[in-house]
Amino acid sequence: MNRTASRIFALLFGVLAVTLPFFAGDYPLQVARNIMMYMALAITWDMLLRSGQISFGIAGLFGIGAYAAILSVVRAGMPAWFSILFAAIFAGGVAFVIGFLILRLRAMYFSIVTLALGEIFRIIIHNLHDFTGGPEGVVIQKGVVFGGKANSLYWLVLAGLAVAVAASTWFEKSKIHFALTAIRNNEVSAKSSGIDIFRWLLLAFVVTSAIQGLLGGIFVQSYGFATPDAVFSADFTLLPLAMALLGGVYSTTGPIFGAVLLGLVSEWLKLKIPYGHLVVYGIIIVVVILFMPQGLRQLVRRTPHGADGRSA
Amino acid sequence: MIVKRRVAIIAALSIAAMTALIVWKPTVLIYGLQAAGLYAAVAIPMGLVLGIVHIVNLAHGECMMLAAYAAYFGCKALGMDPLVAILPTAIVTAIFGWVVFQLTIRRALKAPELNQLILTFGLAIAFSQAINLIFTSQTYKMPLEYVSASMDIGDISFGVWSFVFVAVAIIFAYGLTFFLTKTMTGKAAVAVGQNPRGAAIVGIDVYRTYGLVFALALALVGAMGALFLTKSAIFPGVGSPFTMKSFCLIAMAGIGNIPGILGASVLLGVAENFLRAFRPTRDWAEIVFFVLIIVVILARSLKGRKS
Amino acid sequence: MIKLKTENLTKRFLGLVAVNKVSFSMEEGEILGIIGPNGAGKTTFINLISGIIMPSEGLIEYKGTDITYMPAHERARRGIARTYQLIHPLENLTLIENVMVGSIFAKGHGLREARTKAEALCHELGLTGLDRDTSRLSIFEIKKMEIARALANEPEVLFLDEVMAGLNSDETKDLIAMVQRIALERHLAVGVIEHVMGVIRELTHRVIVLEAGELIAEGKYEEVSKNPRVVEAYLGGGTV
Amino acid sequence: MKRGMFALAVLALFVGSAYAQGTIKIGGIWTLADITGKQGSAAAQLAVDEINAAGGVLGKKLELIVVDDEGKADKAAAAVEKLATVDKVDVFVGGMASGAELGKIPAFKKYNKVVMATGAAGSATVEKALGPSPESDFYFHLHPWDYNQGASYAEGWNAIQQKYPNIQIKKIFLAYEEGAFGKSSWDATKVLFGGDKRYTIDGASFKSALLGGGDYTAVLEAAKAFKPDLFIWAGYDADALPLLEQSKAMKFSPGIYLGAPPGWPIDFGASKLSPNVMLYGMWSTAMNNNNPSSAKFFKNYVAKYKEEPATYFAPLAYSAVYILADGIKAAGTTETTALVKALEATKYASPLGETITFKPSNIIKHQGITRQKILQWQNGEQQVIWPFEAATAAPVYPFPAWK
Repeated sequence: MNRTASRIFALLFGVLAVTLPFFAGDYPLQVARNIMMYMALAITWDMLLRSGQISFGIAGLFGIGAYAAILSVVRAGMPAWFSILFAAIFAGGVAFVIGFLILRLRAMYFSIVTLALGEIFRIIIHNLHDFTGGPEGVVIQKGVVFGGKANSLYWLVLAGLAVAVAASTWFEKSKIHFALTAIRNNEVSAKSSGIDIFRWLLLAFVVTSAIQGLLGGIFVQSYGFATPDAVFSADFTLLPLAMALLGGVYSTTGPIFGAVLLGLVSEWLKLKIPYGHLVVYGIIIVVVILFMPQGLRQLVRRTPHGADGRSA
Repeated sequence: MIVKRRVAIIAALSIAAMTALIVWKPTVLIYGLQAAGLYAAVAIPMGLVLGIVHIVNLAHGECMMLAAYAAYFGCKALGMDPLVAILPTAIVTAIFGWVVFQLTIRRALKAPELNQLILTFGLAIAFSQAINLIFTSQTYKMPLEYVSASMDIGDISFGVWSFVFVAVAIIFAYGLTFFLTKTMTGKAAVAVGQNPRGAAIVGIDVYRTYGLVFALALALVGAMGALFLTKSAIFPGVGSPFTMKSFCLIAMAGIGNIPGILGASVLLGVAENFLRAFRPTRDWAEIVFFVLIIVVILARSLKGRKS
Repeated sequence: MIKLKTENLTKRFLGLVAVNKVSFSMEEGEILGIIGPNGAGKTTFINLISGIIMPSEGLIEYKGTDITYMPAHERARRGIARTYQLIHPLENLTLIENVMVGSIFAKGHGLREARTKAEALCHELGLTGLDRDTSRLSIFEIKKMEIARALANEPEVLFLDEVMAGLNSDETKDLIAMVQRIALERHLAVGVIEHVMGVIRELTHRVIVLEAGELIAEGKYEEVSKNPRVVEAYLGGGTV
Repeated sequence: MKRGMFALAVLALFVGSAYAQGTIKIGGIWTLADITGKQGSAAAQLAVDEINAAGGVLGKKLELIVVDDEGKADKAAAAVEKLATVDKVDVFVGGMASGAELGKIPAFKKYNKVVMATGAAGSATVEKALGPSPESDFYFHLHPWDYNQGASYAEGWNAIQQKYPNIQIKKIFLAYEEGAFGKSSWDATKVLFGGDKRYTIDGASFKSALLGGGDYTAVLEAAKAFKPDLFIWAGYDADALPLLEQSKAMKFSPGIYLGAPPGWPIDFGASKLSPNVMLYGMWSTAMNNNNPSSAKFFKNYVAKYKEEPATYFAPLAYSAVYILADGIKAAGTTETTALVKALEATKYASPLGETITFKPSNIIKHQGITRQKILQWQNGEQQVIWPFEAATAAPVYPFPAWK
């Protein structure tokens, strides 16, 4: 019953996402783009969380992807389309290398180190003025994909989201689900079941990082610029985290719920309360987390605490 | 034995390095220690909460910001010096901490750990934006004469006021250590932190202990807020960078190791100021903070695996 | 045929010797009891063999191959399986999914095949209600599930760390029969840590006795239990 | 003041549909949590009210609809889309941080409506992203670019040294905050003063207290070692007093001590350290004495909001609305081509003390203000020193050594 609810929801969501440009104006499309961007990040954060690893490094990898994309266009003349792919490959590659260093760490220490690495990336970009444009950033004068057309940019971000959802579903439906859940529950017994913990963590870390980088590439190609403050913004770490937690973790639908909630609430409040909407936004986060500790997904499913209600 | 010898070697090396610095670039050491004092004094209360209540308080810096605003307007209204406001601010923030704990954090303690993180993130937004709404983003600063107190050694002149943070950090660290190891309440708090279930079985009120620890931490934060006001301008976002820095310092020292925060702060403060003292490395001073944190955490994890 | 043997296996923690120069071997089809007072190093010994921790010195040989420093997951794939003293059900996975894990990763089966195999295993161990969450299982069911999960590795050597703890006498009897049948049918070498001597007497063919990390006696339970050193160790340790 | 804000909020909410037919709609985008955006939007609303009270434009009322950009590119883009498609505004006004402005530019280009920009000084990004004429002709950049600011300071210091021979500047040190604002100041300073043989320049960055820094010891050590005649710091209001206090503690007292933040902390003038500190800016309350436009703006702003405008973004946004209104009157329409043509003929005597016209800058065709002012804190108030035609006081020199 749970599965059917979830499927119906996924179907409705998919239909809505695909048909939106046919009936919605440019403003809802822009808002949807913003929400989908964070939604995709929230899903990737959740994917790694399924192994028990809490990353605070989303902004770092997003930023790396953004700069990889924009610098490959500006400095190397790469075509815009390819630069988005390059962003994914680059961020994935960086994650692969640092994964060897940091995936032995656990709990808070892993979180702190991902946070610190994100800051290190930002400072490096910030300080290499001649190559990266320094704190002022870089702009692409010509060659933004689609020349800023709302519909096309919407499709682009939707494609990024689709990659995240597809990867997340793959993680849920394949043996990766078993590996990550086992690692999260108990690493020692996971090992005894033949799970090579490091390998699966590295896979999850590289895949999620690559998608985060891809989204960074999509960001720069839709706005045509990158500055360290904009693309390494702590928002890219904290908001996806809040969305996933408010929606309900360890699933694809949870982060989607959470992103829709927070995204719409923040845009709506902004218009209703021009001065002071962020106060209400903060209070909403507090209230939701206090009264729905399992996230919004709690509303849709009946199974009590601790249960995941999924069967392969 | 081996461990002791290593400690001795490290101590000797650091003393040698410090001496060399005093002779070569005395200002690096002076400003490094001053910076370290501020880092540590802000981080220690967060370390206390993390060590015993086991929550990462993302609103830590915002709490200090609130305290600083309270102190500022208290001082303005009553014509007080911020130094006089330290104690009253501490009391007010302790009460505030108790209330916040009972109203919000307490309810989230049974939920998955990450909920507490996001709860305090929401609190941080609400706190800083509420202040922004009321007092705008404009900055306030107490004009105080004594913060420019100066000292000359040879041909260098430097400010001495910031050493007050060093003193406060030391008082916080050793005061807390004393409290946690020598007093009944403190020992009970440590016991609760180590084993909440066990503590509940022997009849300790776990939530009450958590609430008290949280209030105590906020009292220290409040005292720091008033003191911070002497040195810095205040604005709604003034606290938030301290949250991350404090979190990093605590991780570097190791959770539960409060005096270790002092050491971590000195290492970072001096290293940062060392890089700042030279033209080619000036702009890279900030990176050293994060690099050192990663190096220390990785080194400790490697060592942990070996033994 | 010898499946597993150790030579002078030693583990030191910060100067403390937890396992001291233990040499032993296990044969196909044999059920071996590992006994000793609390803190004697029994679990550490199994941890060393299954690769959860690495030894300080010595040698572990499995089917003629040196596996002393092989990673745990690799040993699991080659056929060394175990259960844990503290039960570790994988929450968020159902009963059947818990059992599938071993099959998927140790044997590399696909999800469908793993499920078929896991169903057969559960059936064999008398587990029903396979889509239940682990939070809804009884202790007995969890214990059986843990054994099933270990068996899903299709092991040749199996260690059971206090699987009988917390069970009532009927359940214990059931489980003893089950372990004996499994060992016989699959030609397993089984190592059993138990505190209840009745279980050891009934279940095992042979026992080794550890005390303070050292192997102090070896042989049939009836012989070993009369060994003066063993008696002294247990009296000193307080539990028999 | 609270009430004023509330009224503005309510206005922004409800007025929309009521007047839909007979109004000319102006879409305002600022970062409302920031004092610059808060007061900028308030000042723009003041201008709208004044114009409506005087009969409106082309027989229609003006209506200002404000949307927050939260200082973020994606929110800023959504703000443009909302104003353009939902509210169907005729023209845009606003802007402060370059980062948010960059998010708006693709959408601005899409709608090609006239934009009167009150902020965004970063030429390396914003001006580049706008691109050359004609694609950026809709964009009227009121605020000076970073290089305009630099050039006007170079001009100002030359003029001051000629007029006051006792002021001699050979060595200039710039302490710049490490973000985009400080870095672009440093770049402009290097180009403009560095090219001039009379000056030796040096600089070092620091992390502004606004962004989590606030330790000025290293940058002041570097400055002190350089022994500058002119010491400039480019940071934010949060840095103003702590930097001075630290300078005093370190006994660093250059001949001219100058700050270039976008705004100053509340009660800075009351500090004992503030006398004779110089500053770069655009507007000060002292200008009310010799500029009627400024006096009028100030009086009406205080009357409406019960607070003083604290940043020059308030008079700037106020001017932006007047310029737009005048342009629409002259063009007789809000249609872009005609309005652009009309705005090109703008001659507006602004409260900022200069008559605003639009001329080409390095890349775009419509640059408004190019000159900043050099001011000095005297007796708790900012006095204009240069340009001399707007001056309200003579400079006090040198900066007193710490006693």
